[in-house]
Amino acid sequence: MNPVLFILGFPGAAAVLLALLPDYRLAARLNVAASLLTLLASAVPFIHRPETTPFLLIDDFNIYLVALTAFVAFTTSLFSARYVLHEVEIGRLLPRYLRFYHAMYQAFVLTMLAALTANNLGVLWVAIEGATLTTVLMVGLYRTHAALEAAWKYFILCGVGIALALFGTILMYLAAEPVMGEGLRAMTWSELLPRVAAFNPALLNLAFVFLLVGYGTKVGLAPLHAWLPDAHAEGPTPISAVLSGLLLNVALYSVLRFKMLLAANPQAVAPGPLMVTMGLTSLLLASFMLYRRRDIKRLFAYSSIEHMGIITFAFGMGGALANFAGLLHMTMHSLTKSAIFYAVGYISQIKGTQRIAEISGLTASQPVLGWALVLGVVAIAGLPPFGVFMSEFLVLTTSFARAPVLAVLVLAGLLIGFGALVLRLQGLAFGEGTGGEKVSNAALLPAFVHLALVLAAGIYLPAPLVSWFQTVAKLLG
Amino acid sequence: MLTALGTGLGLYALASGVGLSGRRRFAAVYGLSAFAAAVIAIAAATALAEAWPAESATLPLGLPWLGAHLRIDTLSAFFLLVVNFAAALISLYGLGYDAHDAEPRRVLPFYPLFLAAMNLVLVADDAFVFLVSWELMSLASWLLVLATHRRDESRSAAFLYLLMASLGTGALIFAFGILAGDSGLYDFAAMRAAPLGAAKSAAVFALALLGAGSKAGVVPLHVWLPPAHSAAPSHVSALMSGVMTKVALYGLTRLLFDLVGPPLWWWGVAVIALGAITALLGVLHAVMQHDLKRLLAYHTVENIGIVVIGLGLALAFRADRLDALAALALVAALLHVFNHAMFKSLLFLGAGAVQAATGERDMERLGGLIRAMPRTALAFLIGSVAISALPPFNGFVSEWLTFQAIIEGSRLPQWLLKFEVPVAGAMLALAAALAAVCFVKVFGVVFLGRPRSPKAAEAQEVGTAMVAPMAGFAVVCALVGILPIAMIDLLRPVAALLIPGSGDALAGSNMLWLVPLDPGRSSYSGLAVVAAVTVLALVLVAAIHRFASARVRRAPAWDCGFPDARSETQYTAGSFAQPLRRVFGTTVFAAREHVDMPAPGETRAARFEVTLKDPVWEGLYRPIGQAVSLVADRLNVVQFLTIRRYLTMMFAALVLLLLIVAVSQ
Amino acid sequence: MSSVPFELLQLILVVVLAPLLTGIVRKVKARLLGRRGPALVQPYRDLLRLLRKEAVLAPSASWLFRAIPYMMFTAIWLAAAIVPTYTTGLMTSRIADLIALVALLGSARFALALAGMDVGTSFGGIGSSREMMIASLAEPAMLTVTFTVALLVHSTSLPQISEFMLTQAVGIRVSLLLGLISLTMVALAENARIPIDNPATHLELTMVHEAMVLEYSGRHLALIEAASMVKLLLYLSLIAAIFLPWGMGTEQTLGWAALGLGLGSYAVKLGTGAVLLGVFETSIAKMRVFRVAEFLGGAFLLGILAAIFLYVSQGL
Amino acid sequence: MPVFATLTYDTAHLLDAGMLVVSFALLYQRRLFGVLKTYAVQALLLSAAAAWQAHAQAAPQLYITAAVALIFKAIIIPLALHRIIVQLNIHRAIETALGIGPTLMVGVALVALSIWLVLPVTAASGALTRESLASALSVVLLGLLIMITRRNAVSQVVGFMSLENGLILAAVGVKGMPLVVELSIAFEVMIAFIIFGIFFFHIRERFDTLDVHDIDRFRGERP
Repeated sequence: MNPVLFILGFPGAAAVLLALLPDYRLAARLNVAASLLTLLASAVPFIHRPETTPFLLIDDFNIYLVALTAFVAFTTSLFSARYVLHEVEIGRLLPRYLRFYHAMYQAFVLTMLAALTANNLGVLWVAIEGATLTTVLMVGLYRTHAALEAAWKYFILCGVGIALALFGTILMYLAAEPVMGEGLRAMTWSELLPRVAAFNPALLNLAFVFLLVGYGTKVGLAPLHAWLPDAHAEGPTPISAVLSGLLLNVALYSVLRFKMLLAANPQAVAPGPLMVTMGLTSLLLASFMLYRRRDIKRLFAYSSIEHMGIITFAFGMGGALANFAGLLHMTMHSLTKSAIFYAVGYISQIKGTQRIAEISGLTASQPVLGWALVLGVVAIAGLPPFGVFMSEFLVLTTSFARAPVLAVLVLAGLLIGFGALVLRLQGLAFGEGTGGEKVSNAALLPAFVHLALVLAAGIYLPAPLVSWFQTVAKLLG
Repeated sequence: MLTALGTGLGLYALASGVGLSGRRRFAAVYGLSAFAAAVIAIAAATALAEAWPAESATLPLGLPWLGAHLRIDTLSAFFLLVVNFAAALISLYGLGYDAHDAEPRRVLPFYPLFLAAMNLVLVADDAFVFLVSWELMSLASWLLVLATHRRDESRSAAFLYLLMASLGTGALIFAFGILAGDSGLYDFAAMRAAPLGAAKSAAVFALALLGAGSKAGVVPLHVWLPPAHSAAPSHVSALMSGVMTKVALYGLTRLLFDLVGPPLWWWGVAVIALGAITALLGVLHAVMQHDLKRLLAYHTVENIGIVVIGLGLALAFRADRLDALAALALVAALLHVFNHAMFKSLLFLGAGAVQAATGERDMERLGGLIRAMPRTALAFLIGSVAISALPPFNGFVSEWLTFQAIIEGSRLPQWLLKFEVPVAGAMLALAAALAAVCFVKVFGVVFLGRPRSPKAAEAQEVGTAMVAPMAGFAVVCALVGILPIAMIDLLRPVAALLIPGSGDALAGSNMLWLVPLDPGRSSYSGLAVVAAVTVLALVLVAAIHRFASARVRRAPAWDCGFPDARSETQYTAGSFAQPLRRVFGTTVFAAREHVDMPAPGETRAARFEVTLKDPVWEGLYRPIGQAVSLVADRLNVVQFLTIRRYLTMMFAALVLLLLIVAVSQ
Repeated sequence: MSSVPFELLQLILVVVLAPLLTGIVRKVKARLLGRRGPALVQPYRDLLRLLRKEAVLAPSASWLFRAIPYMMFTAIWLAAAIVPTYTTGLMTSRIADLIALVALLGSARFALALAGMDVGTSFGGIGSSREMMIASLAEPAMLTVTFTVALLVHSTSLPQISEFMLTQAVGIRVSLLLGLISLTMVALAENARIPIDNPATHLELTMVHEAMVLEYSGRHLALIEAASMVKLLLYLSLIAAIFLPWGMGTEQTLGWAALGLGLGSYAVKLGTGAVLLGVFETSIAKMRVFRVAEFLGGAFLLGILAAIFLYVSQGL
Repeated sequence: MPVFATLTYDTAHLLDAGMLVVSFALLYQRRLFGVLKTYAVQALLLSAAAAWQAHAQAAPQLYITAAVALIFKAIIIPLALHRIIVQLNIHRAIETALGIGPTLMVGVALVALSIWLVLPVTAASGALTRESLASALSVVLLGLLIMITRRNAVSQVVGFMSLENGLILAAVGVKGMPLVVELSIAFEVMIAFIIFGIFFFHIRERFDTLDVHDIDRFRGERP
């Protein structure tokens, strides 16, 4: 049997099961168990790469993304178990909401994995749309005024984005149909790629614009980013972690799939400049926005926009090294940002606030938590020896050799954002502590595991990962 | 050599692990660090003395298709010697200083890491390893500065530091980007092999200056240095000021003399000018400063300027194929690198001892420590004389060599250089003279006179663990001042590496004589000076005590008939600096003195206040900060729009992209 | 022929002649002011008297306070011996070149300024502060003169400079004149002469050098006074060695015959210098302390101008 | 059968053009109920277009799409919205962010842009010709335009649904596009969510009724 079916089956079955299960403590454990099973299943393709079917595909591009997604989903479920129980204890969440929450969590994971493994452009779209629906509900979980507003904003903006993406998908089929003939084949990614050179380039261009704007909204590229900060800030923190750690990646993955198609058609307009522009805009906007943030989760949400901007810029620049850097950065950002959100989740629970001004001296009052935050921010800010540094190094060196002006702008954006992050980090983690209970080391294990991986990647990258990255980088043009 | 390096790095890693282990095993951390540093330093000195060939290794780490390239040539070996020799003594000092540290557990894990990162920078042989270590060095030292995180000014210093360090790293990334080209040839061997056009090499030059300069503290990139160096615990300050700035200079040397290829003559113009301005502005700042550690940090800026002048001269000479002179200037610069590492570490350790004994850094609250802390005072005095470039100590030797190179500047064919070099020489002379003023102030106010605060009056000498390293540095300062040939011998292979065809630098020198070019022209003998002065002074003392008078009577100070027992009547650091503040401060720093005199009959105290403005800060950094703030405010509106407006933004983006596609078709 | 006796002669000469030189200056000044003035040997008597007295130390004086007079005297003594007086052929002169000479004097001044700070009085501080301020401007000015000379001679070694000036047809040059003026200004400042400072005054608020050594007495004071005298001699010798080296012997002519000529011409030069100094000091008023910066700044600029003029006259 | 082929083409083209005209009518409407009725007309046209394509392409699954459009879009949604308007007592006049005149002019410009974009697409693209693609694209863009120029939540939702009509029109027009039914149903789920959301959140007048300024102050983000 195709192992992908297990990868999709575990979260699917778990979602149904959890929707029926009233005991929230058991549900939290089941959630962890299901995530673990998914993670184990996601390891199978490494051993035995499954056949490509019209609907399911595992290739060099998504094999590690599937594993990464399952991994982050698993660690987040660990974090989530502790986090939501605390929320119930302090009465912020009702147990009956948790039933819904856990079911939606698994449903969300299902949509993410489905989007990654989809070989069919239509299925991809449906999965992304499903991801929107599931997360909207979770963003609004607290039922506060602000949470509902954030959920609504998220829903409307992403709804429009999804609609535009569908139009792009239709246009893509339209472009494919004369060459591929009618039927499923013309929507099957693995069939399209070898023959895309013969497609009508004008249609491809048009399709790509809609897909870029559509899925780009989910990626959080400026000026389509408006939903992202509030959705991260107002929902439960595990959701912020998976939004940043998974959803943004998957949305970007979708854009990249289409970029590969364009890259393989010599007559199509190079998608590079469009992506470079949007990436740069996101980076610069987000880096300035970081300075005026007063909410700790919104701060890191803007940092996600910034990093999505960098990644998009890297892919926009293209070339083997920049694409490699983009892929690496996707992975690193996913791990690091979710780790940061784990820490931030505990911080806001302990301090009872998300306001930056009311938190200080964490390394003094909660050393382990404080240092976890320091490490996370140091990693995300692009300081070595963490992996983000490697990707930023590659992006900057290669782009400076080709387009110095753009590279200088990127560096300016990076430095401005860096300044804001360090400034806030110093306020949060250093200075006089303000008390509060301590967090056990075990609770922070997921964060430290993520950071250890990011650290390891900055020093040594395993050969298979590198060769996958290089294959994909070549395809991305 | 590589074995020694590996051992050293391993020990550093071990020490860092011990520091991380939570419990306070400071003896292990500093002991291991000192041992590791000693191992590497001895190996490096041997490698230089016996002219070992360059060694290299490639590890399967870092960029996967490249690996981590390491290489030790004579330049690396020399800097390894500087870094690790100083680090070994400073680590020993750490054994004693740990007890005086406010939060030692914030120092212990990062201290060995910092040392290891500096070592790695020096042996890196590809751009990635170089930059990782470079930035790791910033990261570790940032965390070390934050060891005093409870003080607001430490945090702001740390912030500015890390930001400037990252700016520098960014510039270096670009520099390597040009050197490596589009294809990603990041190893140094490939960079050396690939010739660059004039425009590209000029860009690398500018970026290298920006990148390494910001780390070294070259004006106008120096603003972070004094606050950051002074905020850290004192032994870390010594490392940052005495050692880390040298690593930055290594970066500059490696890029400009090795990787980028033959220099153009105008590089020399730029570098010499920057060096001269840095030296002068640094020392002027220092004169106005009354915080002991900050003052020392400003002197670091000055000394970096002196080294940079030397490097600039070497570049100019090399561009004009005056290789022997280039070697002289380079040796002068590198010797000053070593010397500054010695005396600046010594001075910071002394400042640390003072701080440990009195809890004070403000000079206006110190005084008379020579009686309570005689050993520290003697060591600090030697450091002060050395940094003031006065014979017979080491600082003088390297500045003297720099002057010799400056005098030969008339051989340069370009008009601009002909005029610039003497002017730079004059500025260097002014800087050296002002440094002497400054250190009369420092030593006179801190160690001489009478205590200005109860804490200063109750001070006690620090322990041997802290005094011994200071004594070690002091001995080196004296030895190199008296027998500079010992260091010159080690520097010759470096000059031969970087300036091929220069022959044997300072060939005429020997144990007695230091001869820059040929024996007839100029010479200096530290040994003769010391011997003559010592013999004459001893003869004099003996003669006077024997034949004239040896009697001594203690009596109250005369003070022109107005003796006042209160220590407040002494001259303070502020009053000492007043003449120079009048002369230079009003124009350079817009210094203003405000006297707030109470009206007759009022009982409140009069107040005297001096305000200074850093022209670089006011003219460059403040506007940038304001601009960022303004843009952030303007853009922040985007966070508070309605959904309809966000949709409009989306719509606009879509239409814009469609238009782009339409136009491009 | 061994040079050792000549080296020793040089060493003793500078110490022995120095008080006499001061005596001459004082005599000339007194005569010009219409007084008879002290005898020419009065400085010797003063020094001997001081040497025999006990030294009075303030309670707060440290060991440095007692050590410094010896150290600075010997440093200045050595420096004076380095400057060629009657011959250029001495090994002593090679110990330090012009730059090192300036630095050696700098060390001596550094020590003395520390001594001024040691007791912890307000006057000591004033003296040290002002002395160092003046020095910080005078030293660079002197080094710019050095550059000018070095650009011409391609050496900073004093014997070589003197020989160059003796043997080459240097001619009268604008830059050398500017250098001479600059060096003279520096010499006035460094020796605490009018118009910078008045060595004879004890008017508290205007004194510089005297304020610094206010706490010294007995043998220590004697050494400091003697050092000042040697320093005056040093500067006159220096001006003579650089700009008026006529009559000096060289290494080849080292012997008794050349000694006579060398010593004779040296004595004439010193005497003339002393008389000129006396005349100059009586004809000018002391300036305010903060005018000193402008005065020495002028010297500094003259030094730079001299260097630049040299390029102009050499046609680059 | 060239005549029949022309008929197929002409009918499809007519329906496409009709939808575009209705989009303009939506832009022009000032009354909320009028908007609903106009939307229902557009949905009817869509249903007819889908049915015609099902017939022409001999693709029976498109009949499902047509039926969904007919039942859900043309009947249920307008009725539901009508009910919401009455129940929540929503203001019936439409507030525009941009005058009707300028809006129409922008609409024309968008249609021009669509045509300009589609020009390079050759006629060889099978069933959907240049003109049809241009009209679908125009309908999509006009739908977006409605969303951003209307302040009323209901009319914005209608704009969104009109946008979706454009999508479905494009989808059914493409020869042999698989999954059309699934996709359109997935989309309907989203539409249903939105309408449910309006009801649930009691959004009376605008999306912005959840007063953004208040919320930002509450969040502590306002400076």
